[in-house]
Amino acid sequence: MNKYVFLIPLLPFIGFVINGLFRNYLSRALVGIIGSGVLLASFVLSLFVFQETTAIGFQTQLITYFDFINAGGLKIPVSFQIDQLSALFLLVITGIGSLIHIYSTAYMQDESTPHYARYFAYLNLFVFSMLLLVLGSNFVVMFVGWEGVGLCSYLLIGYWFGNNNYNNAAKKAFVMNRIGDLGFLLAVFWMLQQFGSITYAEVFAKAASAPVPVITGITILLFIGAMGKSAQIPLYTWLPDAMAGPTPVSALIHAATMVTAGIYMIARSNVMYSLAPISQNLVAIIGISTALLAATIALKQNDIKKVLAYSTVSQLGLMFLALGVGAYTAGVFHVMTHAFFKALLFLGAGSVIHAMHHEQDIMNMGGLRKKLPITHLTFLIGCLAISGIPPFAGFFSKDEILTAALIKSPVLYALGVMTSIMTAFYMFRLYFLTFSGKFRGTHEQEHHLHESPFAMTFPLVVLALLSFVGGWVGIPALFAEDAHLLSTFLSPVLGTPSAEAHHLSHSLEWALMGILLSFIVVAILFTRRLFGREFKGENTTEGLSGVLANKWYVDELYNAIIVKPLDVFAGFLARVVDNKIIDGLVNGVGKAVQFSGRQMRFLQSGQVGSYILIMMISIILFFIFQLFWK
Amino acid sequence: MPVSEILFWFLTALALFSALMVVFSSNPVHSVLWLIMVFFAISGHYILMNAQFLAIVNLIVYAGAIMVLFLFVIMLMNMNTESEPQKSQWMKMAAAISGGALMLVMIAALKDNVGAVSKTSGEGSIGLIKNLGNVLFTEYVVPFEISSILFLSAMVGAVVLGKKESSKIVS
Amino acid sequence: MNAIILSALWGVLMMYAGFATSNKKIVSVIAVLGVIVVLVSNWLEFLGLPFFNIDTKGLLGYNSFGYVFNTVTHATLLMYFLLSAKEIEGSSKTPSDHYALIFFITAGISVIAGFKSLLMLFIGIEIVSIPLYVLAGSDKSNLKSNEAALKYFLMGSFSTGLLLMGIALLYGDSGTFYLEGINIGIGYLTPMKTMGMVLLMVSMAFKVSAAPFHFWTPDVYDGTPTVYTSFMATIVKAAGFFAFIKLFETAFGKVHTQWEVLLSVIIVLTIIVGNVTAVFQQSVKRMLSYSSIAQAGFMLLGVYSMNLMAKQGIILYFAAYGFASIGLFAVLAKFKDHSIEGLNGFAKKQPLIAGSMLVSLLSLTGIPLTAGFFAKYYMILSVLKYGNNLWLVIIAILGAAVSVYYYFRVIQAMYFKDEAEDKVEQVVFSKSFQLLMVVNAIVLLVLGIHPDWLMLFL
Amino acid sequence: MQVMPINYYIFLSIALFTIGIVGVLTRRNAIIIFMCIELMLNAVNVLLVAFSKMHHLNAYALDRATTVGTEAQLFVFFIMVVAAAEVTVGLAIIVMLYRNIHSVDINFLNRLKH
Amino acid sequence: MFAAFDNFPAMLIWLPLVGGILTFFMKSEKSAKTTALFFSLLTLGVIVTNLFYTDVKYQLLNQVSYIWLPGIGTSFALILDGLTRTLCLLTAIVLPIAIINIPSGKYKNPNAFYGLLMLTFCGLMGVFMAIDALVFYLFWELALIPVYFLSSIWGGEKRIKATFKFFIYTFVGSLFLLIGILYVYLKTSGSFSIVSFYNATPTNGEQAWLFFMFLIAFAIKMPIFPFHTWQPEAYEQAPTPVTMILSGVMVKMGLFGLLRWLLPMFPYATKTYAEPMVILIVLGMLYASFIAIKQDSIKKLIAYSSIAHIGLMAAGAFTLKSVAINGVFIQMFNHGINIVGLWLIADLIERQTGVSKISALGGVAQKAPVLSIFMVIIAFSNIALPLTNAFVGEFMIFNGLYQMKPWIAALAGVSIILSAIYTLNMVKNVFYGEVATAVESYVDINKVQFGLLTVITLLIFIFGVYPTPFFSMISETVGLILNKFVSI
Repeated sequence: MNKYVFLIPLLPFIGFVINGLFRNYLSRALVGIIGSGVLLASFVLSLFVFQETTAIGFQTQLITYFDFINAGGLKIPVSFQIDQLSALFLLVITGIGSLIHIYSTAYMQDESTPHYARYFAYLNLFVFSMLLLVLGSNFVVMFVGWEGVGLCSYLLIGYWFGNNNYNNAAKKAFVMNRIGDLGFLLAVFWMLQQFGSITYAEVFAKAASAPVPVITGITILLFIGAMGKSAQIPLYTWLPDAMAGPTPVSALIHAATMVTAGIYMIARSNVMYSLAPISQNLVAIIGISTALLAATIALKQNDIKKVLAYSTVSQLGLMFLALGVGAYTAGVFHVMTHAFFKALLFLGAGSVIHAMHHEQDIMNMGGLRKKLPITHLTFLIGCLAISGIPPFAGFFSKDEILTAALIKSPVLYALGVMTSIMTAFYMFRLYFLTFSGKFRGTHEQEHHLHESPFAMTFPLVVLALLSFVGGWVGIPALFAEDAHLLSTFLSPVLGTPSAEAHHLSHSLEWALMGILLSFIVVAILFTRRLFGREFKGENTTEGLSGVLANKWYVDELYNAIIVKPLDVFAGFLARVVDNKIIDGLVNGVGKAVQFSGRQMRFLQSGQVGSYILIMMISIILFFIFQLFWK
Repeated sequence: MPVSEILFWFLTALALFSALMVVFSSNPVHSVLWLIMVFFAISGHYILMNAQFLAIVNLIVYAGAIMVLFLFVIMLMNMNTESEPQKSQWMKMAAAISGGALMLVMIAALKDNVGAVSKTSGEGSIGLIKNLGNVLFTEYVVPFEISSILFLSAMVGAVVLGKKESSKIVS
Repeated sequence: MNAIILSALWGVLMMYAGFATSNKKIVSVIAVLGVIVVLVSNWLEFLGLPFFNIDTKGLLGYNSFGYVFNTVTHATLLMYFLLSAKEIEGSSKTPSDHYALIFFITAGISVIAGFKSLLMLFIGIEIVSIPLYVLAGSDKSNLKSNEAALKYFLMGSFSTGLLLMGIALLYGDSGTFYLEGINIGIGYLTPMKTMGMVLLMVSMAFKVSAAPFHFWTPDVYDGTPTVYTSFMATIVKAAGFFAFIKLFETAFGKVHTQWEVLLSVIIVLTIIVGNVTAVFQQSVKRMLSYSSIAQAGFMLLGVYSMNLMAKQGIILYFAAYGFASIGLFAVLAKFKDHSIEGLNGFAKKQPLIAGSMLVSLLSLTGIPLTAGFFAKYYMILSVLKYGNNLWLVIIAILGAAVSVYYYFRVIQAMYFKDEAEDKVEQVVFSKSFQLLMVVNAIVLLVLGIHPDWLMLFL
Repeated sequence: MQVMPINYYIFLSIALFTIGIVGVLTRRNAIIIFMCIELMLNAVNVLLVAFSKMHHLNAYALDRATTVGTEAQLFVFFIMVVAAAEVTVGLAIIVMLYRNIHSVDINFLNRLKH
Repeated sequence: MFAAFDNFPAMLIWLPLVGGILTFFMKSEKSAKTTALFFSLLTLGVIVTNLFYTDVKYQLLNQVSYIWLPGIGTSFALILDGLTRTLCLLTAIVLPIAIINIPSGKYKNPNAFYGLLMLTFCGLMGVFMAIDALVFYLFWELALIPVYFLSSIWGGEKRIKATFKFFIYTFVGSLFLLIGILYVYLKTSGSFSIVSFYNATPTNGEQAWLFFMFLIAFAIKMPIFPFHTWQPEAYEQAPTPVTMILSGVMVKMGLFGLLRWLLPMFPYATKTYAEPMVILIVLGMLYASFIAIKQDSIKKLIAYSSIAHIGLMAAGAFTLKSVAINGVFIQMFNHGINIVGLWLIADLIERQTGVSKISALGGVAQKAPVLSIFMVIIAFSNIALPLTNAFVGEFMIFNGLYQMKPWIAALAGVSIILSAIYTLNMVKNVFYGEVATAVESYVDINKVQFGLLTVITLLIFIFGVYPTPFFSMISETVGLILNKFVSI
């Protein structure tokens, strides 16, 4: 099998090359087939790989291809590492990737063929980079993929490059990622210096012997990278803007896969994090606060995609919380389930938008239940899943996270609970405003309302199923001992789930779970009353709601305290320092010479007398110097 | 005080006085005449130093030929009465000061200088035409000949400049 | 000796040629022949067959330095005659006289090339100067020329006075006029001798137009008819330098440390004044005269550090500077207006001549592969070798950097600017002149690629 | 045999020399200036002769037949020669100038500056 | 001279020279261009062939020394080693691109234009191959003169002033260089050969100032802050082919000088000043990057970004870390390729729209998708995205900086963020967005331009993905440079 692993990333790359170079010559159908076909192929391959890794006594496998850099004592091989974690991610990426490709074939119909091809090329390239990221056996290869996905998200956010807002969003995304990447890069250098290598195996092997401060520093730097990629405070603002891209892109990149790269990275280097409690706490705190903040903002958003975007941010926050409290499995678990239902939700939203002719404001929707039955049903499942209603996928992963949080500290737990309650609230607000009540849009919109084609509904159904059953791979010990297939599966990489989980008495767990669930149900019913059939519309202007609607004014804040000053500073350098001072100095020398030339000319008076006088004076000076000064 | 010494001081005084008059007399002709006086005084010094040859040459060449030439030119331009406009006052100042300074410096540097010159013809007679002639035409014949080039060029030069070529003046 | 006698004779010959024929061409041809004869004879003497055996009683005597210098002088003179014969002919009804004067001057230069006694130095300098006064005033109907002549004459004879005073003091101190006799160790350096030395330095500085004794230079060079300016600025100045370096090497070599400070002051002043003032000039002719001051500053570096490199460099510098300036002046002499703008768009009309001028200018700037580079190279090297005077070198190269400014203004005018529409003056250049200019450029390039072909005779 | 200190002569010649210089500086008439230069030359002459005698005296003490000192007097001779030549040319120049501007005032010579 | 064709270095000198001289005598533009192109491609062929003769046993083919001025101990000595190959290859790649890109009828009397280009080519080759200090200095100056004429005659409207500033600036620098060389020469046994220069060990005190004598010349050439102010104007005013050579190759003369002469000659001084130098240079990088953000002219933006990149390389050279030096080597090559690509695109845009103001452009991508794709690729290689060529070098250089001082690396790292900002700004405002009036009638690139850009893109990816052969080529030279520092 190993000798074929390279095909998994290569196939999407080939698809990218074909679609990219021959976009003007391929037929639309062919483009779609190639685009999705390569992905399906690598999905199949990934299945094989996964199936291999599930085998008993499976050993982590390194496949080295060639030396990327080998000079000056720096040796960086291009090599892949196959283990449970990467296998799982392979599966998620290729699987959901394929679904979204299929979905896109229909969703992007109204694009002209070359752009259609361009879209798929980008998408393939993205998958390629993502696969590189998870397959790499050292941090540099990971970094290559890391920046690659950043590039693709840049390209895809700015896919409709005619619109400058989109371009700005794209730029914002890339630059913010770059800030994180710098942290990543420095971490890489530090590891190189500390361990003399950046291969996972060696680094983790030597990590234990390294001084704790070093590990802490490295892990914090790595986490900064994760902040950028996974949209955590303070670098999260790019993700909502990134919704400028086509909806499937949002589903794939900005919900299911790319944004989870940060979680993958930390989970991958869990060994180091476990050695650095400080950075763990940092991760946890950042995670939970992000989750909370994003959730609050999501409460008041009216753009269907914005809501989902903020919910994504908040969910990512929860995942980091999990990682922070050391429940790596839970984090990865939530990544998986979240991938399912968030992709589902986005695609559903896409279907709605498709039906509404690119109308995204939920205030102009409503009562779509009848018009879009499948979408509605699947969307509902998604909502239930994300809200954590058993037995949907979200419930299990979230519950696991919260339990872990509780063990760490009740505060984290409480905040987590608040987050999930708010989650339920805004998700169902979204649901009700969209599907229930009566239609609030224009007439010809209403007239054109239609259920999406099969190519779009099929992925919805599949994902709905997954969001339904996806969680069952991680039945908590509470229900059945050793039913947590995922953790046992991942244990070789992430270690056995922390034993403290069993310190909580089952009764307590039951109680908490019950309370949480009741809260959530109450929230849902509350939203039903608010935004259900008798919804009159709301005003989101004054007071807290206004602040929330304006996202706590964070963007404005950043503009005021970072962007503007830097811009002014740059202007100052360009206009004053460079032009006036430095160049002025250089030209000043020339001017000085010319000036003194003009002055010296006056010595040349043309008068013999004065000439001779000067001669005499200098002779006298010479005499005095020669005779009396020495 | 022996005669020769008296003569020395007299000639010195005469030379310096006439020299000053050369500089300060406003009438060029007077300057010329005073200059001639200087030459006479200097010749006197030569004689005191028993350098007869030079004394004679000095009189003939300088006082005779050269000064007559000067006089001739001055007359030619009939400047005998016209008193030239004086230089600006500060220039005079500067001239006087720098001149004085130079003199001071030189004298200060050379004052403690031992060595002597015999006043009378008591000792060797190198100054006599015979001896000088010997040396000149034996050891110094080369410069003597070469100075002929000098004269030639001076002659040609004078001719070149003297010849009247074109009358129109370009300024 | 050959050179002196032959050039003197040829001077006389030229005088009579003037009577014999009124055809200026023939006169020029004779003159050129004369230079060649002198050149060859001087070379033969260097190779060891003098035509005349004269016992100079140790007053005159040539070493290889003197011979090579003499050769370079006459080579440049030959190029000078060839390039500006037309102007010399045009400068008067009877150019034969001017030729005669020039020959007398070269005789004087040959004297300078071999002086061993202050007497010969004095006579030599006078033989060079007096005809020059005449040449300066040779454009009699031109007031600027007259003025130049008078100024040059007055200040020249004034400096002669200083020179003589210096000589007298030296004699008083050491009782001899022979350079070797004067050259005794620091222990015997009396005030009188110091004073004489300073006075000699001053008068020499005057002759080579070094600041602060340079004031006559711009006025005189500007007033003198261009054709003679180029002669003064190159060949005569070279003679001055030769005298300077020889005098101070043989007469004051042992007390080098006593006068080097003074000289370095002069050098710095000269470089600064020359370069900085040249920057502002609008007329190419005046610019060149100031640049000649600047170049003098660079040559003085050779006097400052009188080691072998310095001598080689000086010789090379004479050649490089001489050929380059003569070429430029020769072109300039054909122009009525000497402003830099007058050269606008020159390269398009006269590519060949512009190219040769370009080479000359690059050489003056000191760009590699031209003679000027190695000239400067040797100067800097000799000073560095002499030691502990980096500041001097740095000032020198800063001066060179400034010189780029004014030399390249000419290049810019010739190559990058377009000719003014209202330009009336259209100068014609004969084929032979163009050819000679090219030859001139080639000489500069050859010396720039293989300087040792000139210097291996030292 | 009475002797006269050399310094007297030195001072005399320096005085003459300086007077000449002052003249050159103060006067505007080219001819006068020229004459002052001649004055300077003569100062030098005096000095040379004095020195020649001095050195002669020193040498004479050892050797009665010495000719030391001759060269200086000959030098003076040459100076006179040169002076004569100079005068010829100089006066020629002055006359030429006078022909053109009918003045010998050097302050008029200021067409050539900068 | 024909005897000189029996080895690579001589060929690399003579071919461009002969080509240049021939080109001068061409009558029509077509023949001139073809001649120049032919000879430059021939040279490229030679250097490429040479890549297969790197082994020690071909010593005689790669190193020659002709007698020139034995009197003063200089000889016309040339060598082809790792460093030289890198830069000669770069030069030989850049020049044909520059020549091919020239549209016909753009420059009047083209034979002179192409001739001078070839002479510059020759001069550059000489600079890179000389192992005799005097010869080095010679070519150092000679490479300058043709460029001076090229941009002064064929440049933009402010050409004379800008170029003159550039010329005087570099000339001053080279004069200091001359002093330095001569001083060291006096320290040797009267020989200019690089070996004797390496062995001439000035006292530490002398090194302290000699170091700067050399450094000024190189710093001005690169240029690094604060000696950079000549560059933007010069780039803006010079004709595009010249700008390509200036920014692609000539600035490398400075870095080359550092690596070939400065570092090995004054190990002590280098060690002493290394850290302050690096800090200064890094600050200069940030400075340039900040200024680049505010530029509205594409050319000036590229110029400042080039200053920043060059600064990074210079800093890398001063870290004296093997990894960084390796990085500098490859980055010298790659930066040349990238910036030539950038100029190519800037030229293509300006040629059609007539404007180079970013604010006046926009939406090119809608008119010229192909061009835009290339642009995006080159832009991202300019900001060192992985798998593009620049990443390799910069990664290694940053690594070296980190080994020197982590915080310096962090500081320098800010520049990669800034570079992303200004590059993407340019891409956004020029290629994306609504179509500006200037680009209404824009047509996409033709076959030739497509070919050129393809070549550049291929180089970008090849060196970005598999640089290993390159490293094996330079390893020996790097070792030689660093050997001088092991003792100290």
